[in-house]
Amino acid sequence: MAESQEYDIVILGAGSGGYAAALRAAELGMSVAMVEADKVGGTCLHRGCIPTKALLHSAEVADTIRESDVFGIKGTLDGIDMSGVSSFKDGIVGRLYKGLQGLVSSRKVEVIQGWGTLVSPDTVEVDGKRYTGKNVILASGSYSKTLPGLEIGGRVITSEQALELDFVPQSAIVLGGGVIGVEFASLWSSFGTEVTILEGLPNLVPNEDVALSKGLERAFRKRKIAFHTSTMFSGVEQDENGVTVTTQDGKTYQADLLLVAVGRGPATDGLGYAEQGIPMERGFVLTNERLHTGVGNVYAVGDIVPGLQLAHRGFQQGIFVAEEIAGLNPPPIVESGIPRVTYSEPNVASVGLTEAQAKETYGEDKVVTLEYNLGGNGKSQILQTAGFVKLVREQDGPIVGVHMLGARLGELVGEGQLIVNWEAYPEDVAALVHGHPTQDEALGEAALALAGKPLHSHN
Amino acid sequence: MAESQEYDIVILGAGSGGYAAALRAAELGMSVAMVEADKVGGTCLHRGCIPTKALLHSAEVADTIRESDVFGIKGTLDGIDMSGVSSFKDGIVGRLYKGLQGLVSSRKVEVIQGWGTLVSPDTVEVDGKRYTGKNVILASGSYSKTLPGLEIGGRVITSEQALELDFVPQSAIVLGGGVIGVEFASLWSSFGTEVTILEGLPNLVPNEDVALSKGLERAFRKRKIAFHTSTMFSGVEQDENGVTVTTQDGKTYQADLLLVAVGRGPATDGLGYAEQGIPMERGFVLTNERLHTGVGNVYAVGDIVPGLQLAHRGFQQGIFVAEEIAGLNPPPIVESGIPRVTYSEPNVASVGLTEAQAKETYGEDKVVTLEYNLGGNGKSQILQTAGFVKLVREQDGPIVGVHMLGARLGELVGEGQLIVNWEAYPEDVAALVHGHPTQDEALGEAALALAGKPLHSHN
Amino acid sequence: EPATEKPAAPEPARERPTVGAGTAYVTPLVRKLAAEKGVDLSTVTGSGVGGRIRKQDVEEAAAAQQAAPAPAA
Ligand SMILES: Cc1cc2nc3c(=O)[nH]c(=O)nc-3n(C[C@H](O)[C@H](O)[C@H](O)COP(=O)(O)OP(=O)(O)OC[C@H]3O[C@@H](n4cnc5c(N)ncnc54)[C@H](O)[C@@H]3O)c2cc1C
Ligand SMILES: Cc1cc2nc3c(=O)[nH]c(=O)nc-3n(C[C@H](O)[C@H](O)[C@H](O)COP(=O)(O)OP(=O)(O)OC[C@H]3O[C@@H](n4cnc5c(N)ncnc54)[C@H](O)[C@@H]3O)c2cc1C
Repeated sequence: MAESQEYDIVILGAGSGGYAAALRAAELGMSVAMVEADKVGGTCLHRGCIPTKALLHSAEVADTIRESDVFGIKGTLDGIDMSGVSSFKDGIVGRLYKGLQGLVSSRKVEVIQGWGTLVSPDTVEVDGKRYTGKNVILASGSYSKTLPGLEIGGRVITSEQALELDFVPQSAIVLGGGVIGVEFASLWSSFGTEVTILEGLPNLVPNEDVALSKGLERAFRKRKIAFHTSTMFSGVEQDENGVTVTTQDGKTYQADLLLVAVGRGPATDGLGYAEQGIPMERGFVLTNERLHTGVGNVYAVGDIVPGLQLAHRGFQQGIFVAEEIAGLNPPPIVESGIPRVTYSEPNVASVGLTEAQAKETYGEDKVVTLEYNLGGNGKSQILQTAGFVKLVREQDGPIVGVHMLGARLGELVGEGQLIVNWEAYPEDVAALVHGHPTQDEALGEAALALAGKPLHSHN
Repeated sequence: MAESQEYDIVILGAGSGGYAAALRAAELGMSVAMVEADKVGGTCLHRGCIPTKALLHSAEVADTIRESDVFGIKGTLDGIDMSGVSSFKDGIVGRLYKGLQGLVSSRKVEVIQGWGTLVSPDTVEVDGKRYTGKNVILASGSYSKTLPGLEIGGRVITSEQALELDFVPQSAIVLGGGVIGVEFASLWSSFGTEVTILEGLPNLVPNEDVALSKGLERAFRKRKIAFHTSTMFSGVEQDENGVTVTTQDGKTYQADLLLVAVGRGPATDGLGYAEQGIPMERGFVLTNERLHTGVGNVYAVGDIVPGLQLAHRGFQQGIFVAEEIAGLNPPPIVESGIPRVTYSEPNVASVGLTEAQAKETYGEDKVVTLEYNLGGNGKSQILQTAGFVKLVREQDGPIVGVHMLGARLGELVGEGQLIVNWEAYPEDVAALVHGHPTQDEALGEAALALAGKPLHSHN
Repeated sequence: EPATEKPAAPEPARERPTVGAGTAYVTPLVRKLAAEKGVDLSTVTGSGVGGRIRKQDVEEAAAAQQAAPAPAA
């Protein structure tokens, strides 16, 4: 029998979900071992949130220079230096990685480097060594999916390879108009790539309120980012000159590259979960609302748990489970209250229910919505961004959804998060006239209008 | 006797305070006459908030180009085209002005063009014609002050002239390190001007929490914006080559221009207020907390009422008075709950009590503060901005102050406003893990840390 | 004194915001907390500025309700 060490908690995977649980548990005085095969920080830090947002900022800088004339600034865009862009991105990731490592070690979390498998409901084995926990948290995260018959390789890439490109493609096809596809489409377009998005569903960012989807589509059309919705992939060929993608409607598309961005699958294969009786569905780990798997003291957090695949959801779930184990009895997380941001140009940001979801919940005629156009918002005019803030309320009830489109509006989702999760009424927000001239004011103006006292708007 | 027309409300001045009152009163079904000598929109729209923020955005564009290398983007700043900058600014103002005029006329507010004076507690006279109101709202706003013996003219200018400059000064002295001075210092410096700020008090933005003042000073030092605090103006000479300013410590400073930004005085002289018995102090109109002057049915709003001189305070007060007159009995406005933003690079933003004010209110040892450094915030790292979020709470009580320094953080003040005005506890905010990676997350992280459960921070 | 002797009255389906009309303003957080703890805000005396009901007031009222003899099951 292998040698074994005991902890209050053993965590499998050191991504957003895993490390947040570890940090919180350590704060609460528990001994924690965290098993990681690659790097602490996981997908988000090393090949997800952070590097994409670094590229998107470089893209914003390029756009700003290209459009500088409008603002009276004479500037010339001499080119995109992809090695410079990459070293900027890598520098950001590196600095945050260093900070995170320091944090993890300062909290005395033991990081076990290596590939772990669940060998019993309370034990993870790594390189023949066993780590036993009074509690186990599964946090093995996700990987870039592909479609049946669509092989990744060469000019057919996923986000991992897209982040490491050392050149700007002249043209690219993006398969999938969800968050990741749209973010790459946006940044490549800013870098000068001719982009075409293929999306099977009827809209881009199809999980969002349809007003946001339509708004983003309008904005992308203006940006000359081509997209074809309700369009099903059928096959791809590649040679040294490029890729040719065919779709089920018989059309073909050619480009330098094909980015496959059709979603993320749970990284749970071959980890022993099923063998230990953990309830699973299509690879995901099923839990109750307290993130317990129903087996022993095994919990799961992050992208392996069905729902929003977002880093801060992982953080929140990780913190929740640590507090649950510590007996703090935290209130369950309301999934719809987690904010969602697509960091494209323009940003798409939302929290709470879409109009359609609200109608399902409260009844067709028990929902009131309001759209405030950024045309009336001074700061947005200054930034030359179009878009809107849409509020969804229960009739005579609180605001249950905040939906926003426009440059930089992702930053406002925190205010939306308070509004929705604290169940504020339009009147509560309207009473607090927002700072002038901010974009944030648009949220205030929307609330004023929804409360029946529009200030800078025509309703 | 002059001919006279009757209204529910007569408003003197169509700036932020006046027009907000007019719009809200009209919504509530009242007949409104609004007297304006110049343009509807007042200081804020035509020579305040909006044009300065347009210039500050042009300045941001210039900075972005100058620093584009850092992000891997090859760009050249070829110059500042001040006529282009001005037409951008004028275009923004023009569009918003048109929108506001449309709004005012669509709500059937009668705009009386001309110079008004209060000739009795219920009557304003304009060009010999009298407009009588069941209620009167004084909203005549403010003007750029100067110091005794400091004459405006030529190379000695105030913000009005600074906004209309058709060239970038090579060097400028800014007298006054408050909001307006700091904003011009920031934007001129971005345009390439060598700037020196002279401030009589010990700190820049002296009304802010001292941590913000110190932080801004650090940032300005890095930007090579010179400033001398605790430095009293004594005199200025000008000739065709420039200005020479002397200070009371015997030093002299030379530059192309002197911008006098020593505050704004109430525009109340010669308007008949004092004659009608309106209580006044140093030119300001005194009111109770319901903005009533104590005379007849005369109210006052905006910059003529002692307190924060901010456009959205004017909006909020205007709405308040309209609702008060309509008998809606609105809750009084809490002045400290009004957000404050200085739109310099970096932004300074705050709402609620400073640490010092909180200690005065709750006792030296009954206040807990927390500073979260933007060094731990991914998005701020990407933007390459330094700064912090400082929270002030009553011990075991709610968050009573939010103070922020950093690029773009002005946009977060709306969330701060909800937190402070809704008396949220750190735990209330901490429970809602913020969107990753946003700057807004820094506010969430600060709350997590203050609630005793730091995530990405070392306390 | 908090009205601890009051029998549990049927809760209103949802507290409505009480802006204006002379009633003390209740923040969303207080409203939500009161709903969670089953505290009837009309029975709570606010200790905040202008009689504003604070979180502590709701918590005290909830504690007092708990301490009160449980109604016959
Ligand atoms: C391109 C891209 C952009 C994104 N942008 C955003 C964004 O802007 N905002 C946002 O909120 N989310 C974003 N996401 C999603 C976000 O990255 C994920 O939601 C988040 O990383 C999930 O965290 P996790 O802890 O569940 O898993 P992961 O971060 O995937 O971490 C799992 C960790 O477990 C390790 N592991 C797995 N199996 C084993 C094993 N058997 N033994 C040892 N170690 C193992 C892995 O090496 C990995 O480090 C993005 C994702 C991608 C791909
Ligand atoms: C450079 C600068 C930048 C600023 N930036 C900001 C900012 O970013 N954010 C912010 O919140 N605030 C800002 N302010 C402050 C803001 O502009 C004022 O707080 C706001 O305009 C005050 O509104 P008001 O209605 O009281 O007065 P005003 O806007 O001054 O309006 C008063 C109006 O009354 C008219 N009037 C006066 N007397 C008479 C009379 N006798 N007859 C007829 N008409 C009359 C005037 O013509 C004027 O139109 C800035 C100010 C300046 C100068």
